[in-house]
Amino acid sequence: MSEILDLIAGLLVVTGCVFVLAGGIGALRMPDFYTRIHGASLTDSLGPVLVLGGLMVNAGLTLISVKLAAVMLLLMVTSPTATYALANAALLAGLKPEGVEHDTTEPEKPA
Amino acid sequence: MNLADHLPALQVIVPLMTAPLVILLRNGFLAWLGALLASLASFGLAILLTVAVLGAGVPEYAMGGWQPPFGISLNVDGLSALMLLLVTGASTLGLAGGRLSLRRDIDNRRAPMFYGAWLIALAGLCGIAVAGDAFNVFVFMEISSLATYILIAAGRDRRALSAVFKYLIIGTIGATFYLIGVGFIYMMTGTLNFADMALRLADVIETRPIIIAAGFITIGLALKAAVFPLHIWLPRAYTYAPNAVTVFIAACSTKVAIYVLLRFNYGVFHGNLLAHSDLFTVFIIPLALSGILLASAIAIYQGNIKKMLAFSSVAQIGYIALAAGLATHAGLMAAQLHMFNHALAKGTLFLCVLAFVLTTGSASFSNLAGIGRRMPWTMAAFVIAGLSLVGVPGTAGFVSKWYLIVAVMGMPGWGVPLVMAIILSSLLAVVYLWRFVELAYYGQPPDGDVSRMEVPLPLRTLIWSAALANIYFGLVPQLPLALAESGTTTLLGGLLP
Amino acid sequence: MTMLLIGVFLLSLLVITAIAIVRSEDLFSAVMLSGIFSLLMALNFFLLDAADVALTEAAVGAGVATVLLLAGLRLIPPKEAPGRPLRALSVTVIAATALLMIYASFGQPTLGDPLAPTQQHIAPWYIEKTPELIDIPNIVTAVLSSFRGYDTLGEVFVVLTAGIGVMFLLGGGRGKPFSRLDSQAEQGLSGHLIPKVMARLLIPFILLFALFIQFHGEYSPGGGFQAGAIFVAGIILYSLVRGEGLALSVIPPRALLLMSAGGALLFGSVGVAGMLMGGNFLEYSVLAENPVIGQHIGIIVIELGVGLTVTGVLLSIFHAFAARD
Amino acid sequence: MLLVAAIAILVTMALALTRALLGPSVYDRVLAVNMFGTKTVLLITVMAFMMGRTDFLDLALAYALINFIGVMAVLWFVQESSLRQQTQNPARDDSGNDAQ
Amino acid sequence: MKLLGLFNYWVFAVLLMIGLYALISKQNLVKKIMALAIFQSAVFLFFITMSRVDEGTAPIIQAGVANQIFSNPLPQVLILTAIVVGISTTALGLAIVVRLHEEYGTVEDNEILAMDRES
Repeated sequence: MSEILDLIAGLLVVTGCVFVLAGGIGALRMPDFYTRIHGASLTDSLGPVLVLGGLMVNAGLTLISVKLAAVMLLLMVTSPTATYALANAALLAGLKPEGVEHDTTEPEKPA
Repeated sequence: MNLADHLPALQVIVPLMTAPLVILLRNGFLAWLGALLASLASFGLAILLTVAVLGAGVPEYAMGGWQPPFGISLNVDGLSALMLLLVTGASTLGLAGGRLSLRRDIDNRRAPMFYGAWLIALAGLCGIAVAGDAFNVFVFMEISSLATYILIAAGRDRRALSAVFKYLIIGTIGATFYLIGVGFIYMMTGTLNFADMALRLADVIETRPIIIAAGFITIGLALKAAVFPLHIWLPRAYTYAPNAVTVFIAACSTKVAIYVLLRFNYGVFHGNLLAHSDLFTVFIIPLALSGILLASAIAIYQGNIKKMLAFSSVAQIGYIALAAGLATHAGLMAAQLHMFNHALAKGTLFLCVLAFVLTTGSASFSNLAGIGRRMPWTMAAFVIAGLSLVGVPGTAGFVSKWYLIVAVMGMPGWGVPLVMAIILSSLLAVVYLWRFVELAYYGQPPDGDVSRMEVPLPLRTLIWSAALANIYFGLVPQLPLALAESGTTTLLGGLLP
Repeated sequence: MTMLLIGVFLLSLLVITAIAIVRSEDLFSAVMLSGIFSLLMALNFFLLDAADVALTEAAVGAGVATVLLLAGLRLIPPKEAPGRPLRALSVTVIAATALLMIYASFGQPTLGDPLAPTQQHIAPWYIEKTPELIDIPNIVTAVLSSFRGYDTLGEVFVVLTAGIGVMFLLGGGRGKPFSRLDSQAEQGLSGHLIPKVMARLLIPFILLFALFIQFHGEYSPGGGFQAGAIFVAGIILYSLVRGEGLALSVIPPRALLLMSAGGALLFGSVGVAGMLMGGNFLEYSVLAENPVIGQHIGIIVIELGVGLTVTGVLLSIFHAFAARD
Repeated sequence: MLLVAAIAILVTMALALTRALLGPSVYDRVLAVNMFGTKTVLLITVMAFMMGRTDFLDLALAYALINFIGVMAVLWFVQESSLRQQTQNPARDDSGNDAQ
Repeated sequence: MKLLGLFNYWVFAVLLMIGLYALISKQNLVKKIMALAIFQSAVFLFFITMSRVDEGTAPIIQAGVANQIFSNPLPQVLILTAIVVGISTTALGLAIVVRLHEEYGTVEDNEILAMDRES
């Protein structure tokens, strides 16, 4: 039984890590702000949930799990809110998505 | 509860605890009165402590009942008592004499904040003087520095703000350097208590971190003390601060940094670091000498009396550093006496300047021409304090100059050139003071008006008592001598071979 | 070993961030990077087994300092003027000092050396005696509020002084600068529905959490200062989404001043009480029949004082900046 | 398992930091800071498990809260400063773009 | 291993000097304040590095766990105080910068200096 739980926990954590990494790569490699926020925000919700879920499975039904659940809940609430507000602010301030005004190129690399 | 046992703690907590009460007041006059009473009370406590030090001595005070080195201790010896007298005296002088001037500088609404900051600065400086713990010194150094920034920023001129920003940056760098030095010592000894540190340093002496620590502490505190060439923040800060604030900080804030430097270099390092006294001497004496000469020379070219006196302060700090750098008994005596006497003279001078500005409205030379004829009493006091600054026999300044020359003569090989330098710089002091005195007595007032316009009698009395103190301590220097003797004994105490 | 390598990686990121802060010409970016810098610093503290410090650094550096810098940045030009060329002398001096310090480091005990003097003297006494003399699990809190309570008193007064200074300089707390509170610009984020709803959901939770940190500080990382900072963060969130005026009507400036001064006085009066009851200043053991109980009482009360002062001062400072135009 | 997670999070942090350094717009930086904050919370959790001090999960909670408030403050600042710029010179509205 | 054990101290030295360099060379006053924060953070790192001990854990006694080794609480206490001092200095400095901007209309050190010289 405990091996199965460990396996599930490991699987959840590793899957979560894949999402987390994907989000990081997305935020770095995507061509403009809106695609970047798309890449970062979705994985920012799923990745932590999976990782924390894996840790909860690992910890079993204890106070630790309750705390982990609180962290998870908080992240699930705050992360999308922040993303929404950020995208909204960017749009209101007049930041245009790439390709609307000009063609898709890599953002210029600073020195 | 026996009050006498708690004197060291009360010295700090009386002004500290009055400050939150003062900021809650809504009336500028009441806030001033509260601050003055607290300041007077701590002056009284300082006198009681001095009496105790000269008598049976003051036992170590363990904060929270935890014995050092686990808890924080307060230690009071002759040197601390000297500093406490200076700090509380200058604060009382500034507050008592500054009422009229401060009422102009600070509007009634913000006055409680100002006086609260004043008391916190006072408590911070007292806290440094009694602290027996290296980190505690840092905390109280920051308390007094932050409060001093507020006091200076209260100046009416907008240049006060740019001056205080520079002071804030340099002061924080200095304090952080000090903290790094304390960190290195802690790393090698595991303790923060001064006495314990001195004992445990013996095992790890001459290791690289300790040498680095000595460097950081010396530079950090030299920044705070405005030892030449790290003085760049001082002249502007003194010049643009409110006049009453200048009376307070010019007399004591840099001295407290020198006090900590002495504590470290003699109480902690000396006798441990074998080559330390030589290193210290070689490092500090050229700086001190160039400071004395250059700052005195620069003072000659100032067109603002406050700025002139500020540069003179840089030069005087040079004297103190020079005397302390000699690392001899006579040198330390001279350094402590000069701290006391210079604070007395500078406090009086700035108090006179406060009176001048109160009646004429500006501290520039052009505006003060002929002031000697319009304010003869104040100007006479100014001349007395000026003579003390130069070191004329019969004044307090002479005593410390005399000790300084005796100490310098004891230096093999260096004696004569150093004495020449001291005499030269005293002549420079005569020159820059004479420039002002001449202008004050023979200059033509800007509007041609030569009628009398003295400041009110209470302020005049205060100025004159300060001026007479300069003469009194010149003729009867027993008190500062006894304190300096006691301080020197603890500084060198037993650690010198 | 793993932890050591993670530490090395985090520290390298820290250095890169520091260089980026110095190089960036846009002050806003520099503030953002400062936030990252603080988070990295806090992670390092956590890794170095300093949970209390990690919590404080996160609450202060990433939270309060960022908000303060932003509130200040709002009032000044956001760009740095093009810098002058580097001065060779200062660069040389600084590089030489860094090399000297690295050279000196070879005489130092390495990270985690159990034989280092710091681990041999004094610290073992605290660790050994805390359960017996003070009897609380968090040794950091024990040292902070009892063994070195005098330093903490000083710390409270440093905070109070900063508050006095900002109120003195910006005239905050009373009168004029608060007159513009109803204007459009001060309405904060109230135009955004989702953040507003979410913030209103979270604020009670944040305030409760702050109270938990305040009163659980003897058992877990935390204490008055951290609690105050988190409490302030909650109120700041409120004033961000609801506008300055409403937040101020919740806690008027005069009350903030009373809190700031009252907290410091509370701390001091515990010390004086120790004196009146026959002990030394800040000696809590004499506050009750049983010295350990006395210590508990003293620690709880002074932590409360710290929390009050920190909350009052940080809020006053934030309002003084935010209400300025 | 925990080690893998820690390494993945550390790499992601480095990537987010790179984004914060590159910019180019203000919003990219805010995005990076937000990401960085979330990853910090995760890393604290994972490290608490690695050290065996799961009682420090409170810290993760505090970090999550502070991160949220930080992002909100940033948005408030951005909004307010763009509002200011618009009232000062209504012609410009590319205030968000500060490509280096 | 020995070298890695000193890495923290090197980072401390480098951060300290980055901060000091920025303090000297940067003209913008807000930048100076940020540099001051970096400068102070370096010292925090220095002290906390001293507090760690191998096989140790944070100095909070866990119920029911015996024979724990704790890291040194004293530097942590000192740094808690120092962090508070740091934020206080930042706040006060920032308030001065805001007032300077109101009085001079700029926050560049050299421009303020030039205006001071004129008056």
